[in-house]
Amino acid sequence: MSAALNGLTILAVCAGAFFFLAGTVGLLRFPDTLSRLHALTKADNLGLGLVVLGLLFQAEGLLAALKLISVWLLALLAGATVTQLIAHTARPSGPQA
Amino acid sequence: MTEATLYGLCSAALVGVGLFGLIMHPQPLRKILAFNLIGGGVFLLFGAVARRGAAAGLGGDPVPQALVITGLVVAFAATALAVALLLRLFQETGRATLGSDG
Amino acid sequence: MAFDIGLALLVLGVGAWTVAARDTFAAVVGFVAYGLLLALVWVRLAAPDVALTEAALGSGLTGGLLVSASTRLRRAETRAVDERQPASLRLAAAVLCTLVSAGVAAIVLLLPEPAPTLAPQAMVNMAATGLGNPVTAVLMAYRAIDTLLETVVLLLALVGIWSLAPDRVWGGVPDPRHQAEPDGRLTFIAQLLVPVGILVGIHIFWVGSVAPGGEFQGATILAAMWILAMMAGLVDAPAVSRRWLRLMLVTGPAVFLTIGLTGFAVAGSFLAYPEPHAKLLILMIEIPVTLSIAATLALLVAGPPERAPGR
Amino acid sequence: MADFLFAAAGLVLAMVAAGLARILWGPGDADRIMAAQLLGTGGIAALLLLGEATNVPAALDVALTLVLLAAFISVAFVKGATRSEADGA
Repeated sequence: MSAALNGLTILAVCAGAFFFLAGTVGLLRFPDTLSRLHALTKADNLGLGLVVLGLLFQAEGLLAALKLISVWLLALLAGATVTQLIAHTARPSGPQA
Repeated sequence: MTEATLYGLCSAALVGVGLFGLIMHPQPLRKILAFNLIGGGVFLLFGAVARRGAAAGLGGDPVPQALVITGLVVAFAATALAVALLLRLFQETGRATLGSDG
Repeated sequence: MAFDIGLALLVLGVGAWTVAARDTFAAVVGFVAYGLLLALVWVRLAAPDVALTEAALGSGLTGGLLVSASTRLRRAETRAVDERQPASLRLAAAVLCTLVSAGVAAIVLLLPEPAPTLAPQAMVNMAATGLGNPVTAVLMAYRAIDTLLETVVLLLALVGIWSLAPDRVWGGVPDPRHQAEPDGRLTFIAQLLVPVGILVGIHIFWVGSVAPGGEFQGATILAAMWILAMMAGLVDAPAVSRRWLRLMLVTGPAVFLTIGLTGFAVAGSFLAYPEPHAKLLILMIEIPVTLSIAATLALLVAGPPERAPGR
Repeated sequence: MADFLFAAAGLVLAMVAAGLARILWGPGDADRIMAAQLLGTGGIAALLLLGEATNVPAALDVALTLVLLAAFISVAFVKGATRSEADGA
Protein backbone atom coordinates (compact mmCIF):
# COMPACT_ATOMS: atom_id res chain seq x y z
CA MET A 1 0.00 0.00 0.00
CA SER A 2 2.71 2.42 1.05
CA ALA A 3 4.75 1.43 -2.02
CA ALA A 4 1.80 2.24 -4.26
CA LEU A 5 1.34 5.62 -2.56
CA ASN A 6 5.04 6.34 -2.94
CA GLY A 7 4.79 5.47 -6.62
CA LEU A 8 1.90 7.89 -7.07
CA THR A 9 3.86 10.60 -5.25
CA ILE A 10 6.89 10.09 -7.49
CA LEU A 11 4.71 10.17 -10.60
CA ALA A 12 2.89 13.37 -9.63
CA VAL A 13 5.99 15.19 -8.41
CA CYS A 14 7.89 14.35 -11.60
CA ALA A 15 4.99 15.62 -13.71
CA GLY A 16 4.93 18.79 -11.58
CA ALA A 17 8.65 19.32 -12.11
CA PHE A 18 8.08 18.96 -15.85
CA PHE A 19 5.55 21.79 -15.83
CA PHE A 20 7.93 24.02 -13.92
CA LEU A 21 10.45 23.31 -16.66
CA ALA A 22 7.87 24.22 -19.29
CA GLY A 23 7.01 27.45 -17.47
CA THR A 24 10.65 28.46 -17.24
CA VAL A 25 11.30 27.72 -20.90
CA GLY A 26 8.20 29.68 -21.86
CA LEU A 27 9.23 32.62 -19.72
CA LEU A 28 12.65 32.64 -21.32
CA ARG A 29 11.68 32.00 -24.93
CA PHE A 30 8.31 33.57 -25.70
CA PRO A 31 8.53 36.87 -27.52
CA ASP A 32 6.04 39.14 -25.74
CA THR A 33 4.75 39.85 -22.25
CA LEU A 34 1.26 38.47 -22.70
CA SER A 35 2.33 35.07 -24.05
CA ARG A 36 4.89 34.87 -21.25
CA LEU A 37 2.04 35.48 -18.80
CA HIS A 38 0.28 32.55 -20.43
CA ALA A 39 3.31 30.29 -19.93
CA LEU A 40 3.66 31.42 -16.36
CA THR A 41 0.09 30.66 -15.35
CA LYS A 42 0.40 27.13 -16.74
CA ALA A 43 3.50 26.49 -14.67
CA ASP A 44 1.90 28.02 -11.60
CA ASN A 45 -1.30 26.07 -11.76
CA LEU A 46 -0.15 22.70 -12.97
CA GLY A 47 3.36 22.50 -11.56
CA LEU A 48 2.41 23.45 -8.03
CA GLY A 49 -0.85 21.52 -8.29
CA LEU A 50 0.88 18.28 -9.21
CA VAL A 51 3.51 18.71 -6.50
CA VAL A 52 0.71 19.28 -3.97
CA LEU A 53 -1.14 16.24 -5.30
CA GLY A 54 2.00 14.15 -4.93
CA LEU A 55 2.52 15.31 -1.36
CA LEU A 56 -1.13 14.66 -0.48
CA PHE A 57 -0.36 10.93 -0.74
CA GLN A 58 2.20 11.43 2.04
CA ALA A 59 0.17 13.81 4.22
CA GLU A 60 -0.31 12.88 7.86
CA GLY A 61 -3.68 13.97 9.13
CA LEU A 62 -6.55 16.01 7.85
CA LEU A 63 -5.16 19.42 8.83
CA ALA A 64 -1.96 18.88 6.86
CA ALA A 65 -3.93 17.79 3.79
CA LEU A 66 -6.23 20.78 4.17
CA LYS A 67 -3.28 23.16 4.37
CA LEU A 68 -1.71 21.60 1.27
CA ILE A 69 -4.90 22.05 -0.71
CA SER A 70 -5.33 25.62 0.56
CA VAL A 71 -1.79 26.48 -0.57
CA TRP A 72 -2.65 25.32 -4.05
CA LEU A 73 -6.11 26.90 -4.21
CA LEU A 74 -4.79 30.23 -2.95
CA ALA A 75 -1.88 30.18 -5.38
CA LEU A 76 -4.29 29.29 -8.18
CA LEU A 77 -6.92 31.94 -7.48
CA ALA A 78 -4.55 34.70 -6.41
CA GLY A 79 -2.21 33.89 -9.29
CA ALA A 80 -4.96 34.02 -11.90
CA THR A 81 -6.38 37.30 -10.64
CA VAL A 82 -3.04 38.97 -10.09
CA THR A 83 -1.89 37.92 -13.56
CA GLN A 84 -4.91 39.70 -15.05
CA LEU A 85 -4.16 42.81 -13.01
CA ILE A 86 -0.55 42.75 -14.20
CA ALA A 87 -1.72 42.35 -17.78
CA HIS A 88 -3.62 45.60 -17.24
CA THR A 89 -0.50 47.47 -16.21
CA ALA A 90 1.47 45.94 -19.08
CA ARG A 91 -1.05 47.55 -21.45
CA PRO A 92 -2.15 50.77 -19.77
CA SER A 93 -5.12 51.16 -22.13
CA GLY A 94 -6.43 47.80 -20.91
CA PRO A 95 -7.13 44.72 -22.98
CA GLN A 96 -10.05 45.02 -25.33
CA ALA A 97 -11.34 41.49 -24.88
CA MET B 1 31.87 21.06 6.11
CA THR B 2 28.52 21.17 7.88
CA GLU B 3 25.55 23.13 6.57
CA ALA B 4 25.98 25.56 9.49
CA THR B 5 29.49 26.43 8.28
CA LEU B 6 28.31 26.65 4.67
CA TYR B 7 25.52 29.11 5.46
CA GLY B 8 27.84 30.93 7.85
CA LEU B 9 30.26 31.57 4.98
CA CYS B 10 27.30 32.55 2.80
CA SER B 11 26.31 35.11 5.46
CA ALA B 12 29.86 36.52 5.47
CA ALA B 13 29.70 37.05 1.70
CA LEU B 14 26.23 38.62 1.96
CA VAL B 15 27.46 41.14 4.54
CA GLY B 16 30.26 42.16 2.17
CA VAL B 17 27.96 42.45 -0.84
CA GLY B 18 25.40 44.46 1.12
CA LEU B 19 28.07 46.76 2.56
CA PHE B 20 29.34 47.47 -0.95
CA GLY B 21 25.85 48.47 -2.03
CA LEU B 22 25.40 50.64 1.05
CA ILE B 23 28.62 52.54 0.32
CA MET B 24 28.40 52.84 -3.45
CA HIS B 25 24.76 53.51 -4.30
CA PRO B 26 23.85 57.19 -4.30
CA GLN B 27 20.07 56.59 -4.22
CA PRO B 28 18.67 56.25 -0.70
CA LEU B 29 16.23 53.49 -1.70
CA ARG B 30 19.17 51.37 -2.86
CA LYS B 31 20.90 52.08 0.43
CA ILE B 32 17.80 50.89 2.29
CA LEU B 33 17.83 47.71 0.20
CA ALA B 34 21.52 47.18 0.88
CA PHE B 35 20.94 47.73 4.59
CA ASN B 36 18.32 44.98 4.54
CA LEU B 37 20.71 42.75 2.60
CA ILE B 38 23.34 43.17 5.31
CA GLY B 39 20.63 42.49 7.88
CA GLY B 40 19.82 39.20 6.15
CA GLY B 41 23.49 38.26 6.24
CA VAL B 42 23.86 39.07 9.94
CA PHE B 43 20.70 37.15 10.84
CA LEU B 44 21.98 34.20 8.85
CA LEU B 45 25.18 34.28 10.90
CA PHE B 46 23.01 33.99 14.01
CA GLY B 47 21.23 31.11 12.32
CA ALA B 48 24.52 29.31 11.67
CA VAL B 49 25.54 29.79 15.31
CA ALA B 50 22.11 28.55 16.44
CA ARG B 51 22.37 25.49 14.20
CA ARG B 52 25.75 24.63 15.68
CA GLY B 53 24.20 24.82 19.13
CA ALA B 54 21.78 21.99 18.37
CA ALA B 55 21.27 20.08 21.62
CA ALA B 56 18.67 18.70 23.99
CA GLY B 57 16.61 17.29 21.14
CA LEU B 58 16.35 20.67 19.39
CA GLY B 59 17.60 21.30 15.86
CA GLY B 60 19.13 24.58 16.96
CA ASP B 61 19.72 26.84 19.95
CA PRO B 62 16.42 28.72 20.49
CA VAL B 63 18.05 31.80 22.06
CA PRO B 64 19.81 33.13 18.94
CA GLN B 65 16.73 32.17 16.92
CA ALA B 66 14.54 34.30 19.17
CA LEU B 67 17.04 37.17 18.86
CA VAL B 68 16.77 36.95 15.06
CA ILE B 69 12.98 37.24 15.26
CA THR B 70 13.35 40.37 17.41
CA GLY B 71 15.94 41.68 14.97
CA LEU B 72 13.72 41.14 11.94
CA VAL B 73 10.93 43.16 13.55
CA VAL B 74 13.23 46.03 14.47
CA ALA B 75 14.81 46.02 10.99
CA PHE B 76 11.32 46.31 9.53
CA ALA B 77 10.51 49.29 11.77
CA ALA B 78 13.73 51.02 10.71
CA THR B 79 13.03 50.31 7.03
CA ALA B 80 9.49 51.66 7.24
CA LEU B 81 10.71 54.87 8.88
CA ALA B 82 13.47 55.29 6.28
CA VAL B 83 11.03 54.75 3.40
CA ALA B 84 8.59 57.28 4.88
CA LEU B 85 11.40 59.86 5.18
CA LEU B 86 12.42 59.21 1.59
CA LEU B 87 8.89 59.53 0.19
CA ARG B 88 8.47 62.78 2.12
CA LEU B 89 11.71 64.08 0.65
CA PHE B 90 10.42 63.20 -2.79
CA GLN B 91 7.11 64.98 -2.09
CA GLU B 92 8.89 68.14 -0.94
CA THR B 93 11.64 68.37 -3.55
CA GLY B 94 10.67 66.05 -6.40
CA ARG B 95 14.01 64.34 -5.95
CA ALA B 96 14.90 61.01 -4.37
CA THR B 97 18.65 61.45 -4.04
CA LEU B 98 20.87 62.99 -1.43
CA GLY B 99 23.49 64.37 -3.84
CA SER B 100 24.27 68.07 -3.27
CA ASP B 101 24.82 68.74 -6.99
CA GLY B 102 21.75 66.95 -8.32
CA MET C 1 24.81 18.97 0.78
CA ALA C 2 24.60 19.62 -2.97
CA PHE C 3 21.18 21.17 -2.34
CA ASP C 4 22.61 23.44 0.35
CA ILE C 5 25.52 24.56 -1.82
CA GLY C 6 23.13 25.35 -4.68
CA LEU C 7 20.77 27.23 -2.36
CA ALA C 8 23.61 29.21 -0.79
CA LEU C 9 24.94 30.17 -4.24
CA LEU C 10 21.44 31.15 -5.35
CA VAL C 11 20.98 33.37 -2.27
CA LEU C 12 24.35 34.98 -2.96
CA GLY C 13 23.57 35.46 -6.64
CA VAL C 14 20.22 37.10 -5.93
CA GLY C 15 21.81 39.25 -3.22
CA ALA C 16 24.55 40.39 -5.62
CA TRP C 17 21.90 41.14 -8.25
CA THR C 18 20.03 43.31 -5.75
CA VAL C 19 23.16 45.46 -5.42
CA ALA C 20 24.28 45.32 -9.06
CA ALA C 21 20.98 45.98 -10.86
CA ARG C 22 20.87 49.36 -12.60
CA ASP C 23 17.12 49.67 -12.26
CA THR C 24 15.81 50.16 -8.71
CA PHE C 25 12.60 48.22 -9.28
CA ALA C 26 14.57 45.23 -10.58
CA ALA C 27 16.68 45.41 -7.42
CA VAL C 28 13.54 45.41 -5.25
CA VAL C 29 12.19 42.33 -7.04
CA GLY C 30 15.57 40.73 -6.44
CA PHE C 31 15.21 41.55 -2.75
CA VAL C 32 11.80 39.86 -2.55
CA ALA C 33 13.32 36.75 -4.15
CA TYR C 34 16.21 36.99 -1.67
CA GLY C 35 13.75 36.93 1.26
CA LEU C 36 11.91 33.92 -0.14
CA LEU C 37 15.15 31.98 -0.55
CA LEU C 38 16.22 32.94 2.96
CA ALA C 39 12.98 31.40 4.25
CA LEU C 40 14.08 28.14 2.61
CA VAL C 41 17.51 28.51 4.22
CA TRP C 42 15.90 28.93 7.66
CA VAL C 43 14.01 25.67 7.18
CA ARG C 44 17.34 24.03 6.34
CA LEU C 45 18.85 25.52 9.50
CA ALA C 46 16.13 23.91 11.65
CA ALA C 47 14.61 27.30 12.49
CA PRO C 48 11.00 27.13 11.26
CA ASP C 49 9.97 30.00 13.58
CA VAL C 50 12.48 32.27 11.88
CA ALA C 51 11.43 30.95 8.46
CA LEU C 52 7.87 32.07 9.22
CA THR C 53 9.05 35.51 10.35
CA GLU C 54 11.26 35.88 7.29
CA ALA C 55 8.44 34.85 4.94
CA ALA C 56 5.92 37.17 6.58
CA LEU C 57 7.97 40.17 7.60
CA GLY C 58 11.46 40.09 6.09
CA SER C 59 10.31 39.25 2.60
CA GLY C 60 6.55 39.86 2.55
CA LEU C 61 5.72 43.07 4.37
CA THR C 62 9.12 44.70 3.71
CA GLY C 63 8.83 43.61 0.07
CA GLY C 64 5.39 45.18 -0.32
CA LEU C 65 6.60 48.40 1.30
CA LEU C 66 9.63 48.63 -1.00
CA VAL C 67 7.70 47.64 -4.14
CA SER C 68 5.16 50.42 -3.68
CA ALA C 69 7.87 52.92 -2.72
CA SER C 70 9.96 52.11 -5.79
CA THR C 71 7.02 52.35 -8.18
CA ARG C 72 6.18 55.76 -6.71
CA LEU C 73 9.79 56.95 -6.99
CA ARG C 74 10.03 55.81 -10.61
CA ARG C 75 9.97 59.31 -12.05
CA ALA C 76 12.61 60.61 -9.71
CA GLU C 77 14.91 57.78 -10.61
CA THR C 78 15.18 58.52 -14.33
CA ARG C 79 16.97 61.73 -13.42
CA ALA C 80 19.51 59.99 -11.21
CA VAL C 81 20.53 57.30 -13.62
CA ASP C 82 24.16 58.12 -14.23
CA GLU C 83 25.58 58.90 -10.87
CA ARG C 84 28.39 56.39 -10.97
CA GLN C 85 31.28 56.72 -8.57
CA PRO C 86 34.88 56.91 -9.87
CA ALA C 87 36.66 53.59 -10.42
CA SER C 88 39.24 54.23 -7.70
CA LEU C 89 36.52 54.70 -5.10
CA ARG C 90 34.72 51.56 -6.29
CA LEU C 91 37.94 49.60 -5.98
CA ALA C 92 38.61 50.93 -2.48
CA ALA C 93 35.07 50.04 -1.40
CA ALA C 94 35.40 46.57 -2.93
CA VAL C 95 38.64 45.96 -1.03
CA LEU C 96 37.08 47.16 2.23
CA CYS C 97 34.00 44.97 1.79
CA THR C 98 36.13 41.95 0.90
CA LEU C 99 38.09 42.50 4.10
CA VAL C 100 34.89 42.70 6.15
CA SER C 101 33.60 39.52 4.51
CA ALA C 102 36.91 37.76 5.14
CA GLY C 103 36.74 38.84 8.78
CA VAL C 104 33.23 37.45 9.25
CA ALA C 105 34.21 34.27 7.39
CA ALA C 106 37.21 33.85 9.68
CA ILE C 107 34.91 34.17 12.70
CA VAL C 108 32.62 31.49 11.23
CA LEU C 109 35.56 29.14 10.68
CA LEU C 110 37.05 29.81 14.10
CA LEU C 111 33.85 29.34 16.12
CA PRO C 112 34.61 27.35 19.29
CA GLU C 113 34.26 23.57 19.29
CA PRO C 114 32.11 22.17 20.84
CA ALA C 115 29.63 24.96 20.11
CA PRO C 116 28.32 26.74 23.20
CA THR C 117 24.57 26.41 23.49
CA LEU C 118 21.73 27.47 25.72
CA ALA C 119 19.40 24.85 24.27
CA PRO C 120 19.46 22.52 27.35
CA GLN C 121 18.73 25.42 29.74
CA ALA C 122 15.99 26.65 27.44
CA MET C 123 14.41 23.19 27.45
CA VAL C 124 14.63 22.88 31.26
CA ASN C 125 13.09 26.31 31.83
CA MET C 126 10.46 25.87 29.17
CA ALA C 127 8.70 23.39 31.43
CA ALA C 128 8.18 26.18 33.99
CA THR C 129 6.37 28.36 31.45
CA GLY C 130 3.95 25.62 30.41
CA LEU C 131 4.72 26.37 26.75
CA GLY C 132 5.72 23.80 24.15
CA ASN C 133 7.69 25.94 21.72
CA PRO C 134 11.19 26.82 23.03
CA VAL C 135 11.52 29.90 20.82
CA THR C 136 8.24 31.36 22.12
CA ALA C 137 9.34 30.51 25.65
CA VAL C 138 12.59 32.43 25.14
CA LEU C 139 10.76 35.40 23.63
CA MET C 140 8.07 35.56 26.30
CA ALA C 141 10.00 34.52 29.44
CA TYR C 142 13.79 34.40 29.29
CA ARG C 143 14.15 37.43 26.98
CA ALA C 144 10.74 38.98 27.69
CA ILE C 145 12.34 42.37 28.21
CA ASP C 146 13.60 42.35 24.60
CA THR C 147 10.13 41.58 23.40
CA LEU C 148 8.61 44.35 25.53
CA LEU C 149 11.15 46.89 24.28
CA GLU C 150 10.57 45.74 20.73
CA THR C 151 6.86 46.51 20.90
CA VAL C 152 7.85 49.97 22.15
CA VAL C 153 10.37 50.41 19.31
CA LEU C 154 7.60 49.69 16.82
CA LEU C 155 5.44 52.40 18.39
CA LEU C 156 8.34 54.88 18.36
CA ALA C 157 8.92 54.21 14.66
CA LEU C 158 5.21 54.85 14.07
CA VAL C 159 5.40 58.15 15.97
CA GLY C 160 8.36 59.07 13.79
CA ILE C 161 6.40 58.33 10.63
CA TRP C 162 3.30 60.20 11.75
CA SER C 163 5.41 63.24 12.61
CA LEU C 164 6.35 63.49 8.93
CA ALA C 165 2.81 64.60 8.08
CA PRO C 166 2.46 68.13 6.67
CA ASP C 167 0.51 70.51 8.94
CA ARG C 168 -2.66 70.58 6.88
CA VAL C 169 -3.20 66.82 7.17
CA TRP C 170 -1.94 66.50 10.75
CA GLY C 171 -3.68 63.59 12.50
CA GLY C 172 -5.32 62.70 9.20
CA VAL C 173 -5.75 59.57 7.15
CA PRO C 174 -2.72 57.77 5.71
CA ASP C 175 -2.87 56.69 2.07
CA PRO C 176 -5.17 58.18 -0.57
CA ARG C 177 -8.67 56.75 -0.75
CA HIS C 178 -8.60 53.67 -2.93
CA GLN C 179 -11.47 53.36 -5.32
CA ALA C 180 -12.88 49.89 -5.70
CA GLU C 181 -11.83 48.72 -9.18
CA PRO C 182 -14.61 49.09 -11.72
CA ASP C 183 -14.20 45.52 -13.01
CA GLY C 184 -13.91 44.19 -9.46
CA ARG C 185 -10.88 41.96 -9.87
CA LEU C 186 -9.03 43.51 -6.99
CA THR C 187 -12.16 43.46 -4.87
CA PHE C 188 -12.58 39.79 -5.67
CA ILE C 189 -9.03 38.85 -4.73
CA ALA C 190 -9.24 40.86 -1.50
CA GLN C 191 -12.59 39.39 -0.51
CA LEU C 192 -11.09 35.97 -1.08
CA LEU C 193 -7.70 36.43 0.54
CA VAL C 194 -8.51 38.60 3.53
CA PRO C 195 -10.75 36.12 5.42
CA VAL C 196 -8.43 33.20 4.67
CA GLY C 197 -5.44 35.31 5.66
CA ILE C 198 -7.03 36.33 8.96
CA LEU C 199 -7.71 32.67 9.69
CA VAL C 200 -4.12 31.71 8.86
CA GLY C 201 -2.80 34.60 10.94
CA ILE C 202 -4.82 33.56 13.98
CA HIS C 203 -3.81 29.93 13.47
CA ILE C 204 -0.11 30.80 13.33
CA PHE C 205 -0.41 32.98 16.42
CA TRP C 206 -2.32 30.29 18.29
CA VAL C 207 -0.05 27.33 17.52
CA GLY C 208 2.93 29.49 18.54
CA SER C 209 2.73 28.24 22.12
CA VAL C 210 3.39 24.62 21.10
CA ALA C 211 4.70 24.69 17.52
CA PRO C 212 6.53 27.11 15.22
CA GLY C 213 4.60 30.36 15.02
CA GLY C 214 3.77 33.11 17.45
CA GLU C 215 2.65 36.66 17.92
CA PHE C 216 4.98 38.45 15.50
CA GLN C 217 4.36 36.05 12.64
CA GLY C 218 0.60 36.00 13.17
CA ALA C 219 0.46 39.77 13.62
CA THR C 220 2.38 40.34 10.38
CA ILE C 221 -0.11 38.30 8.39
CA LEU C 222 -3.02 40.15 10.00
CA ALA C 223 -1.33 43.47 9.17
CA ALA C 224 -0.81 42.45 5.54
CA MET C 225 -4.48 41.51 5.26
CA TRP C 226 -5.60 44.86 6.68
CA ILE C 227 -3.41 46.69 4.14
CA LEU C 228 -4.75 44.45 1.38
CA ALA C 229 -8.32 45.33 2.35
CA MET C 230 -7.38 49.04 2.30
CA MET C 231 -5.70 48.79 -1.10
CA ALA C 232 -8.72 47.02 -2.58
CA GLY C 233 -11.01 49.74 -1.25
CA LEU C 234 -12.89 47.32 1.03
CA VAL C 235 -12.16 49.44 4.08
CA ASP C 236 -10.80 52.95 4.41
CA ALA C 237 -7.71 53.68 6.48
CA PRO C 238 -8.59 55.26 9.85
CA ALA C 239 -7.51 58.80 10.73
CA VAL C 240 -4.47 58.43 12.96
CA SER C 241 -5.98 60.71 15.58
CA ARG C 242 -8.85 58.30 16.24
CA ARG C 243 -9.03 57.36 19.90
CA TRP C 244 -9.90 53.68 19.32
CA LEU C 245 -6.88 53.35 17.07
CA ARG C 246 -4.53 54.90 19.61
CA LEU C 247 -5.97 52.63 22.29
CA MET C 248 -5.47 49.59 20.09
CA LEU C 249 -1.85 50.56 19.51
CA VAL C 250 -0.90 51.04 23.15
CA THR C 251 -2.99 48.32 24.82
CA GLY C 252 -0.53 45.55 24.02
CA PRO C 253 2.61 47.20 25.39
CA ALA C 254 0.59 48.59 28.33
CA VAL C 255 -0.71 45.17 29.36
CA PHE C 256 2.77 43.71 28.91
CA LEU C 257 4.25 46.43 31.12
CA THR C 258 1.53 46.08 33.76
CA ILE C 259 1.99 42.32 34.07
CA GLY C 260 5.75 42.89 34.11
CA LEU C 261 5.45 45.34 36.99
CA THR C 262 3.07 43.04 38.87
CA GLY C 263 5.94 40.56 38.70
CA PHE C 264 7.67 42.63 41.41
CA ALA C 265 4.79 42.07 43.78
CA VAL C 266 3.95 38.42 43.16
CA ALA C 267 7.19 36.82 42.00
CA GLY C 268 9.95 39.14 43.17
CA SER C 269 11.20 40.75 39.97
CA PHE C 270 10.25 42.59 36.79
CA LEU C 271 8.56 40.33 34.24
CA ALA C 272 8.73 37.31 36.54
CA TYR C 273 5.66 35.13 36.20
CA PRO C 274 4.40 33.21 39.27
CA GLU C 275 4.95 29.62 38.26
CA PRO C 276 1.53 27.95 38.19
CA HIS C 277 0.02 30.85 36.21
CA ALA C 278 2.87 31.45 33.77
CA LYS C 279 1.10 30.13 30.70
CA LEU C 280 -2.13 31.99 31.44
CA LEU C 281 -0.24 35.26 32.02
CA ILE C 282 1.77 34.79 28.83
CA LEU C 283 -1.45 34.28 26.87
CA MET C 284 -2.98 37.36 28.53
CA ILE C 285 0.02 39.32 27.29
CA GLU C 286 0.19 37.74 23.86
CA ILE C 287 -3.36 38.37 22.70
CA PRO C 288 -3.41 42.17 23.13
CA VAL C 289 0.24 42.40 22.06
CA THR C 290 -0.57 40.56 18.83
CA LEU C 291 -3.42 42.95 18.04
CA SER C 292 -1.30 45.99 18.85
CA ILE C 293 1.61 44.75 16.76
CA ALA C 294 -0.69 43.97 13.84
CA ALA C 295 -2.14 47.49 13.93
CA THR C 296 1.30 49.07 14.32
CA LEU C 297 2.83 47.11 11.45
CA ALA C 298 -0.06 47.94 9.13
CA LEU C 299 0.16 51.65 9.93
CA LEU C 300 3.94 51.57 9.47
CA VAL C 301 3.31 50.35 5.92
CA ALA C 302 0.50 52.84 5.35
CA GLY C 303 2.87 55.73 6.05
CA PRO C 304 2.25 59.29 7.23
CA PRO C 305 -1.20 60.91 6.94
CA GLU C 306 -1.96 62.27 3.49
CA ARG C 307 -5.57 63.41 3.81
CA ALA C 308 -7.10 65.74 6.37
CA PRO C 309 -9.09 63.91 9.07
CA GLY C 310 -12.57 63.56 7.65
CA ARG C 311 -15.80 64.28 9.35
CA MET D 1 11.39 8.55 -0.46
CA ALA D 2 12.99 11.44 1.41
CA ASP D 3 15.92 11.41 -0.99
CA PHE D 4 13.61 11.60 -3.99
CA LEU D 5 11.64 14.52 -2.54
CA PHE D 6 14.87 16.29 -1.65
CA ALA D 7 16.18 15.87 -5.19
CA ALA D 8 12.86 17.07 -6.61
CA ALA D 9 13.03 20.18 -4.40
CA GLY D 10 16.50 20.94 -5.75
CA LEU D 11 15.38 20.33 -9.32
CA VAL D 12 12.34 22.62 -9.11
CA LEU D 13 14.42 25.33 -7.46
CA ALA D 14 17.14 25.08 -10.12
CA MET D 15 14.65 25.39 -12.96
CA VAL D 16 12.89 28.31 -11.42
CA ALA D 17 16.24 29.97 -10.74
CA ALA D 18 16.80 29.87 -14.50
CA GLY D 19 13.58 31.88 -14.80
CA LEU D 20 15.25 34.54 -12.69
CA ALA D 21 17.31 35.37 -15.75
CA ARG D 22 14.11 37.10 -16.81
CA ILE D 23 14.65 39.66 -14.08
CA LEU D 24 18.03 40.42 -15.59
CA TRP D 25 16.54 41.02 -19.01
CA GLY D 26 13.35 42.81 -18.15
CA PRO D 27 12.45 44.78 -20.16
CA GLY D 28 9.27 45.80 -18.37
CA ASP D 29 8.36 45.82 -14.70
CA ALA D 30 5.63 43.30 -15.45
CA ASP D 31 8.22 40.78 -16.67
CA ARG D 32 10.17 41.23 -13.49
CA ILE D 33 7.16 40.74 -11.25
CA MET D 34 6.26 37.64 -13.27
CA ALA D 35 9.71 36.18 -12.81
CA ALA D 36 9.39 36.81 -9.07
CA GLN D 37 5.99 35.16 -9.12
CA LEU D 38 7.38 32.09 -10.86
CA LEU D 39 10.14 32.01 -8.28
CA GLY D 40 7.41 32.35 -5.66
CA THR D 41 5.38 29.33 -6.82
CA GLY D 42 8.54 27.33 -7.47
CA GLY D 43 9.94 28.33 -4.11
CA ILE D 44 6.70 27.26 -2.44
CA ALA D 45 6.78 23.92 -4.26
CA ALA D 46 10.42 23.44 -3.24
CA LEU D 47 9.55 24.38 0.33
CA LEU D 48 6.69 21.87 0.49
CA LEU D 49 8.93 19.12 -0.91
CA LEU D 50 11.71 20.08 1.48
CA GLY D 51 9.38 20.10 4.47
CA GLU D 52 8.12 16.63 3.64
CA ALA D 53 11.63 15.30 2.92
CA THR D 54 13.15 16.60 6.17
CA ASN D 55 9.99 16.11 8.24
CA VAL D 56 9.34 19.76 9.15
CA PRO D 57 5.54 20.03 9.33
CA ALA D 58 5.78 23.80 9.92
CA ALA D 59 6.93 24.16 6.31
CA LEU D 60 3.22 24.03 5.46
CA ASP D 61 2.56 27.15 7.52
CA VAL D 62 5.54 28.87 5.92
CA ALA D 63 4.13 27.99 2.50
CA LEU D 64 0.69 29.38 3.40
CA THR D 65 2.34 32.59 4.62
CA LEU D 66 4.35 32.89 1.42
CA VAL D 67 1.27 32.43 -0.78
CA LEU D 68 -0.64 35.14 1.08
CA LEU D 69 2.24 37.59 1.16
CA ALA D 70 3.14 36.99 -2.50
CA ALA D 71 -0.38 38.03 -3.46
CA PHE D 72 -0.03 41.04 -1.14
CA ILE D 73 3.19 42.12 -2.90
CA SER D 74 1.63 41.74 -6.35
CA VAL D 75 -1.34 43.88 -5.34
CA ALA D 76 1.06 46.48 -3.88
CA PHE D 77 2.78 46.53 -7.27
CA VAL D 78 -0.46 47.02 -9.19
CA LYS D 79 -1.62 49.80 -6.85
CA GLY D 80 1.81 51.44 -6.91
CA ALA D 81 1.93 51.39 -10.71
CA THR D 82 -1.52 52.96 -11.06
CA ARG D 83 -0.74 55.50 -8.37
CA SER D 84 2.49 56.47 -10.09
CA GLU D 85 0.47 57.26 -13.22
CA ALA D 86 -1.89 59.38 -11.13
CA ASP D 87 1.07 61.22 -9.55
CA GLY D 88 2.49 61.96 -12.96
CA ALA D 89 -0.76 63.26 -14.40
